[in-house]
Amino acid sequence: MTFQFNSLQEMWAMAGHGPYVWTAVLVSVAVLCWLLAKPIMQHRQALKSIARNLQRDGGQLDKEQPKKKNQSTPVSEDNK
Amino acid sequence: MASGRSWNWFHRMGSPRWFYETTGRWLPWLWVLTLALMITGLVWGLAFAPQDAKQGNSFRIIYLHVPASFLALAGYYIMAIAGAVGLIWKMKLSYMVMKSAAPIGAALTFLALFTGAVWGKPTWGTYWVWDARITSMLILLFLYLGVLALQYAFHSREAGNKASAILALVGTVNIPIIYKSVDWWYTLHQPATIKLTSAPSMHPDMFQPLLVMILALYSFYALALILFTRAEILQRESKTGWVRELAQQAHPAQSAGVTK
Amino acid sequence: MPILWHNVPRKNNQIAEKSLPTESLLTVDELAYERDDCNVFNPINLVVEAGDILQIEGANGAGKTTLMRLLTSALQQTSGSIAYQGQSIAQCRYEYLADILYIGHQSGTKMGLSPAENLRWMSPASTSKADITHALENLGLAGYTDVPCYSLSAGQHRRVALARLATSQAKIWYLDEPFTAIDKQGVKAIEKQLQNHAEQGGAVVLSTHQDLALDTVRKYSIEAHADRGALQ
Amino acid sequence: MPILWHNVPRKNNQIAEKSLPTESLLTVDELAYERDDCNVFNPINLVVEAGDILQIEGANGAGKTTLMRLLTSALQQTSGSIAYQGQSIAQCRYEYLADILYIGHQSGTKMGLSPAENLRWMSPASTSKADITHALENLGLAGYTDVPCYSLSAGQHRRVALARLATSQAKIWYLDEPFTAIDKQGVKAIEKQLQNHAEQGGAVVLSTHQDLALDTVRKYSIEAHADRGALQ
Amino acid sequence: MMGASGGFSAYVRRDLLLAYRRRGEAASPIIFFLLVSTLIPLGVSPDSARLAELAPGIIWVMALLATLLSTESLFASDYQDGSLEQMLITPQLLVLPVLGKVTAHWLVTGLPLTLVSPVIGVMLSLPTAGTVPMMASLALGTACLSLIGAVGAALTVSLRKGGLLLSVLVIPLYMPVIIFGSASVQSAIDGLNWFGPLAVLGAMLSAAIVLCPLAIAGALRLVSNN
Amino acid sequence: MMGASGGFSAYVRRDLLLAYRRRGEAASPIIFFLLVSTLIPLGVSPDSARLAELAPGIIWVMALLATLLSTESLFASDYQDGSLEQMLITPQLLVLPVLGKVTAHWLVTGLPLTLVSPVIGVMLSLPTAGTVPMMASLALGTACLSLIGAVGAALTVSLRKGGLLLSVLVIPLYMPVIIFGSASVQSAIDGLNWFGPLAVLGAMLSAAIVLCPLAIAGALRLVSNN
Ligand code: HEM
Ligand SMILES: Nc1ncnc2c1ncn2[C@@H]1O[C@H](COP(=O)(O)OP(=O)(O)OP(=O)(O)O)[C@@H](O)[C@H]1O
Ligand SMILES: Nc1ncnc2c1ncn2[C@@H]1O[C@H](COP(=O)(O)OP(=O)(O)OP(=O)(O)O)[C@@H](O)[C@H]1O
Ligand SMILES: [Mg+2]
Ligand SMILES: [Mg+2]
Repeated sequence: MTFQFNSLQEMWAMAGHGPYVWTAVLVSVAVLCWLLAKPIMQHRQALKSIARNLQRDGGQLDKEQPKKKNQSTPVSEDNK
Repeated sequence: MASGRSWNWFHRMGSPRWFYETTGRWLPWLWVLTLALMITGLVWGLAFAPQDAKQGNSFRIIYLHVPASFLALAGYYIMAIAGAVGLIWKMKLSYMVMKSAAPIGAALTFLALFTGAVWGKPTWGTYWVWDARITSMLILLFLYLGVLALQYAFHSREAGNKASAILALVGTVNIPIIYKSVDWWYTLHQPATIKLTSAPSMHPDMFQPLLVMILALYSFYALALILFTRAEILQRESKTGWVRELAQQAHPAQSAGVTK
Repeated sequence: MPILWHNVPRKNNQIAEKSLPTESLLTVDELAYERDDCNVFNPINLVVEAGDILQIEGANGAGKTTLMRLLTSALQQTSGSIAYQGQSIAQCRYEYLADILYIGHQSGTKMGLSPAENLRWMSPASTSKADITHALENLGLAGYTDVPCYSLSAGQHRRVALARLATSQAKIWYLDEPFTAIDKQGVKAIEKQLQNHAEQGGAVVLSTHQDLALDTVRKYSIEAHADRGALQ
Repeated sequence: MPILWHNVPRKNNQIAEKSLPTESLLTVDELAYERDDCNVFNPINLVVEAGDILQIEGANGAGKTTLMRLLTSALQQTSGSIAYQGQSIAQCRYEYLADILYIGHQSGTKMGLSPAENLRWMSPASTSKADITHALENLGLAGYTDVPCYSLSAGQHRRVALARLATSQAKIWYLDEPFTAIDKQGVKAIEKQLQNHAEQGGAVVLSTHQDLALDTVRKYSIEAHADRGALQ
Repeated sequence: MMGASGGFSAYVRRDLLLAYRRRGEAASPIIFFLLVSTLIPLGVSPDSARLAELAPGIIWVMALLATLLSTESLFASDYQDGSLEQMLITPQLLVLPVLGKVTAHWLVTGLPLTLVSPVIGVMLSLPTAGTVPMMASLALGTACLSLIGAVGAALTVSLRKGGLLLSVLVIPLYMPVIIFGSASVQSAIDGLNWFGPLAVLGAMLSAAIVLCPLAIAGALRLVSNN
Repeated sequence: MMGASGGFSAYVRRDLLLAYRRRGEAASPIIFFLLVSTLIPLGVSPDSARLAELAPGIIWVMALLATLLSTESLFASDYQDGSLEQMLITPQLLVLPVLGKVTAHWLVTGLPLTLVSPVIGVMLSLPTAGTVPMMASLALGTACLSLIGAVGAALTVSLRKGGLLLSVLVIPLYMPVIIFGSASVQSAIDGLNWFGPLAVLGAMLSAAIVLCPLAIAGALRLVSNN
């Protein structure tokens, strides 16, 4: 197994095919990264908004009654 | 009844919480595996694999193109099976998996098309030809987009799930038909001037990195699917105790702020 | 097919069978329905006997329409059971459906057809032409039997749907706000029809916010589930 | 433009001007409407003063909705005149339209938008966000302000349309069967709103088959034209 | 209740009556077919030799679009006026009324399209050898299209405004039909055996008759409820 | 009443909001455009030389159909839920809300179609010389199509179920647009002057902006008068 190019520049150029190969690589990497980043962001946001809702309900974590009734609290309070 | 116990595993697996906790344990390993395979495969393929006699360096796109194409196709079946399980056994988790599989599959199909098109320019001199396989890949993209569009068109989560599950199933019946008919159409209309399989047997030096990349994408697929599903679980189960507990652990400061 | 698309109720029907001796027309037991993981109303228990007129009461959004649609099997309950003459309606689905009549908020009349055509289409095959004309005329639609429904007023349109009551051979009538847009005389005429039906051994389940002028009406109050408050 | 699409009423408005001294809000004079060469109702004469609540009564198909649509200028009368503060509404069309509010059988709410968005859209530009929330909450829609309207029950949906009453700055309210699908408490709340509006110098013209619990209501009975009977 | 009206033939009859009441509209698929076919020469080329090459494909694409457009309203008005709800509670297997509605739909769109297609063939200079295969393939193919389209229509029925969404769901599923449909016409023009593709269309139709009503019934039950 | 909501921009904003709420659907014209464009090679021929000849015409026909399909719902849902009636009694000139609605329609259909057309150009092997003229002509032309289509939509609105009838009314009116639209692309490919046909399109658009709203407003008033 040998490095196929004499220099990094040469590898970037790929004997004229560089633009094609590297667009393919960059777009692929971008799409794959997006596919991982998106759920991670969603996960974080979900945790955050659940925590915020809990806080709005009075900060009590009630394991016994997960479906505790919540007297409708004004929505405007939660943007702290 | 005896069968009662043997179905236990099935029901346990259907529990979002079980899924969340189990996959939580797998995740670190999957991350390591995916990144290792991906980096190895890419560096090997882009820098160390010998260049193709006919196509030169442009052939290196194969290391992205072929794995993406494989997973795009396999992903559809995963999505459809998840949908079927959801419809038949009314399993919530299964719908969540289906919903997660749709964007991943669509993105990979897009990648297969994109890398193929970019590859086509240096090799065939054009970005696009109406080849049988390419056409059926395009149709696959449309099927994915249909499932996605349907999912988001409904306000009610349940209705969206059921509708897209039915569509995915109908699509599954159609994929082989589509593939066969497009294949037949192509041979009917025009002699095979361009063959995707340029070389029937690949040199092992070229093939080994390809194998690594295929494995890398499988592992990536599993990782992405699990991540998407976990995010979905959190959103849907936000009213259950265990998710609330998780949220509070993750953001203790916010929850504590109230008592002051 | 039906097995594929319908939950078989989770409770087995021993309970329903036990209740056979009482021979209730309809027995609803701990009926609950979830929409997006959220209960619509508190579990419902009720019994409808032949001869009953049952008025479902409840504030707007309490779940009256949802209940009606569950009872007619247009929706599938999340838990609980509905038994018809002691047998779960999932088991005797077609017998049950043949014995009920449902008129909802949307009445199912076709705008492009005339009242007579609509009624012909919605009535049992055995209904004669004279019966149909008669049913329409009784509801004040004489002279309107052959105009297209889209040139009717709101109340006339509703009357076309209600004319089904006269031609129907169903035992149980489910009527969701039947009096919408109907004038006072119309309301009286329909009330009388309900009473006749009950006296002949049928049963009526209806939801309306108006007070009925009938004295034999039983009432059932339905309440939104506490969950629903929490969601919003 | 408006001249192109509207019949200028055939009577000249001397009569309307003569009635100026009385300063009636709305004067309807020998109003008639023909559909396919056939009069819908007997010519209508009525006067609405500030502070009036006028209930249009009539059997189904008498022509209440038709009258409402004539009054709001959505339909063009065949003969007769409608004058707003002494001036024909064809002449002062935009002033008149700016001063009225119409809620018909179909309420004009968009199913895809939320109640808050619908109300925002249907209210004067000056309405604040708080006003909108307040109007919806007053009608029992707290907690439903941000769900799409198609997931509301029939009565909740109607309440969204009626919430416009609270944000409107119109002088005359035209309400065609406003109480459809509304529960008893809702009816009371709305009746109170009507009364307030009348007390503050506005006027309400409404059609409903239910009896109102207000004592200040004037009634106007509308009758189908004799022609119509002859036709059928 | 609903007596015979729940069955297959009752629904066929009712939908035919409704179509008859709106004759002007019922004729629209044909007129659409004719009109769009005249757009092609305007947009592309009036040269008859070139049109002849395109004709089989164009005719099939236009037939597909005409069917698609009319599929949209298959369940929509039933949903709005509440008769879909009544259909769901008929004391029969749901597939019967469903098949009835689809049959009526084919009778007022696919069948007239098939009958009028020779005219368009002439307008687009389709070689005469292609006429019979075209009619045969259109007859079978449009029935497939109606069935597949109905699945899409059932899935989007509660979305109120699903015209384009429906196309997106359904067109990918239409692809095999159009391939074999236009192939059979093309083969006949080229003097090849055109029964092969036609047989495939027939097989697809049989499969669709069995499977699509199930999918439609399932979609109506599960999705129209929310 | 109705305050600012009666005006032009309020209607633009509302309709954009509605489209945004149904994103899945709002993207549909584009996907439809892409999908139908793939039908052509399947039906006609995958040969790129032949496709290149057809490309300008096909792209224009498909853009026309995509606009047409989405035009249908322009006033239909407003009619059904009563907001059309409310629009008719806004204290403003009716042309303002009408123009607002048409503008919003173009923003969610014509504009995206124009932006996505180069992709379809590549798929149908459109020579690169045609790309810019195609986009320019589509931008102007789809605006014309939206305006003309709205006239048809207004006329058919009271018929409840006017999908195909609308096409029949409107397609003949679309013909000049498609002729000049595809002509400008074709001229550019052939190396001729393509500004001429484009200028004609521009002139048609100006005329349409002036006349169509009047016709639409008139149609809406007449239709509601029953
Ligand atoms: C947009 C264009 C393209 C699309 C959509 C496409 C699609 C596909 C698909 C779906 C596969 C996987 C098939 C399977 O799972 O067995 C594949 C494999 C492959 N493609 Fe492409 N392709 C495109 C362009 C190209 C080009 C331009 C080349 C090279 C000249 C190429 C070379 C290959 C090779 C070598 C394989 C793997 C060998 C095989 O499985 O037969 N593709 N392509
Ligand atoms: N679009 C129409 N075309 C033809 N005739 C119509 C149309 N709309 C209503 N009519 C007829 O005009 C008459 C009056 O109708 P209108 O809707 O005004 O009655 P209404 O008093 O509002 O009745 P309801 O109490 O039922 O609402 C009715 O006889 C009806 O049949
Ligand atoms: N399609 C739907 N999607 C989501 N939620 C819905 C849907 N239909 C109804 N709901 C909700 O379910 C609850 C019960 O609705 P339902 O229509 O059964 O009420 P109802 O008692 O019939 O009220 P009304 O007196 O107004 O007719 C309401 O809070 C409503 O918001
Ligand atoms: Mg209700
Ligand atoms: Mg009325």
